[in-house]
Amino acid sequence: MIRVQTEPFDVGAEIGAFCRAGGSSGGSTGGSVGASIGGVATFVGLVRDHRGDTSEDAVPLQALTLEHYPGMTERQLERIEAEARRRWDLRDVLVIHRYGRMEPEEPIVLVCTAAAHRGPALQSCQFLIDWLKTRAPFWKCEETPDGAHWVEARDTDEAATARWEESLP
Amino acid sequence: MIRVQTEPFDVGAEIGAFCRAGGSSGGSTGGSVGASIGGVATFVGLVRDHRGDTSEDAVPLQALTLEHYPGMTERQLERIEAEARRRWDLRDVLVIHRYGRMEPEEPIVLVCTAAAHRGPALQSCQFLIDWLKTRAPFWKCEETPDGAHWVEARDTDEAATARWEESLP
Amino acid sequence: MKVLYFAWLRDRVGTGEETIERPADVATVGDLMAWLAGRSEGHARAFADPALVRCAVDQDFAGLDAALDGAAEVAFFPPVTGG
Amino acid sequence: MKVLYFAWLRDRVGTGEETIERPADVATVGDLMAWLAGRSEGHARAFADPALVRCAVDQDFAGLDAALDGAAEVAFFPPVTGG
Repeated sequence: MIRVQTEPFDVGAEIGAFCRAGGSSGGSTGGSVGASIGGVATFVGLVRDHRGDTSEDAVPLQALTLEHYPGMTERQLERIEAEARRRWDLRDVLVIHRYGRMEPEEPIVLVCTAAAHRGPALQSCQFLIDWLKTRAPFWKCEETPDGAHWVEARDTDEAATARWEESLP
Repeated sequence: MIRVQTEPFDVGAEIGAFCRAGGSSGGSTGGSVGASIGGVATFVGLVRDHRGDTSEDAVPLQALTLEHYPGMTERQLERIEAEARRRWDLRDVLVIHRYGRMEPEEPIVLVCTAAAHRGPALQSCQFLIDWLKTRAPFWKCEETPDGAHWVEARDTDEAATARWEESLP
Repeated sequence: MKVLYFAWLRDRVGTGEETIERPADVATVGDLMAWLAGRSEGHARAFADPALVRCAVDQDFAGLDAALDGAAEVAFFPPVTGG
Repeated sequence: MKVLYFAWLRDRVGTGEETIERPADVATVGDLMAWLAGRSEGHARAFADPALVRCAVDQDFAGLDAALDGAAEVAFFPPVTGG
């Protein structure tokens, strides 16, 4: 499932519900083989309190605003989910991505994947976050004491996605 | 942090607290660079409701009992955590591993890692679960309608750990 | 045809959306970028370095050579930075 | 010296813990396995296939060649299956 929203979300409550829903939906298929979940992998992206990674270039971050392309965002995220389900045998997928203004420590994105074993759960979680970093139409604007700055795309993100194009699951 | 316990734990509450603690501990270091968390990766291992992966060999699972080696378990898990922190720049690590009897859908193990960026968080989470599968002294015994069966170690788990020995972070 | 701008392209153009009449000789995304760049100083600055600009035609990523026949909505934006 | 057994080794031996007086010529983990196998039918079944048995000396994994000098606690168990 894909959710694109401005509202903050409760990371613990979402993951807890995801684990329970997976379990019960597994049960509701009447004990069919493989309905049950052995592993859930999740990734949470949070707003950091600074930009830059070293003491020299660090600047405090007051807030982050995410702009997105309504319509295309949902479409791309649904495709990314479908691609993950095509590559791995997944019991359930949840992606929540926020847009709008958010402050340090607030969650930006949540990816959850459930599978019979840990391999598919962990790999598909990494795949989903790598892909949405380069395929979902969001743009980050950082508020710092110097003013607002659009974040530049990182080559390493593009490389992380490219990796998945070479190697099928 | 390492916790070895028989009591069930609330996956959502643990992960929610982990995300919040990471954030606030980041803040409490007085704004030092890199104190803040950009990514949290987690893995939850759950008791499945059957053993076997295909219709042919599937047997319903009534319960799972984990035996462990008290003392050595904590020691090994602490080493595994230290090794992860040596390989990656992690802000926080939590591993909870249960022992004793548990029923389908109950959580067995939780691994959480927090880092400035998604790469170290996701990689170290995978590393921790791979390593504890082959280095932490736990043994699973499955209760099925046929009786109790000790689970055999999987070659794929050994291979997953060996992978980390070849490639430094 | 509707043209959308996001992030710093929107800032430079000065609007997030405009409706244009596409001239017959503007056949591809690349043609459209060149044509739009001539509409105002802001447009010119937005498209000053085409290598920094990405495009979607009817909400699918599209390259410079993509044809605009039948397109209802074209969007220009920098490389995405979500997640 | 304390000897511990876990999982199906415990089931076969019939106890999870025993205290032994190690003979002088039992110098390594491998020696100890061979010597323990002679203690009872259950012990013999536990150590019937040494390739299936793993060992820890004073709570650290140890191979067949590991020396037992100074060891206070030796544990035998199948390959681990946690996580």
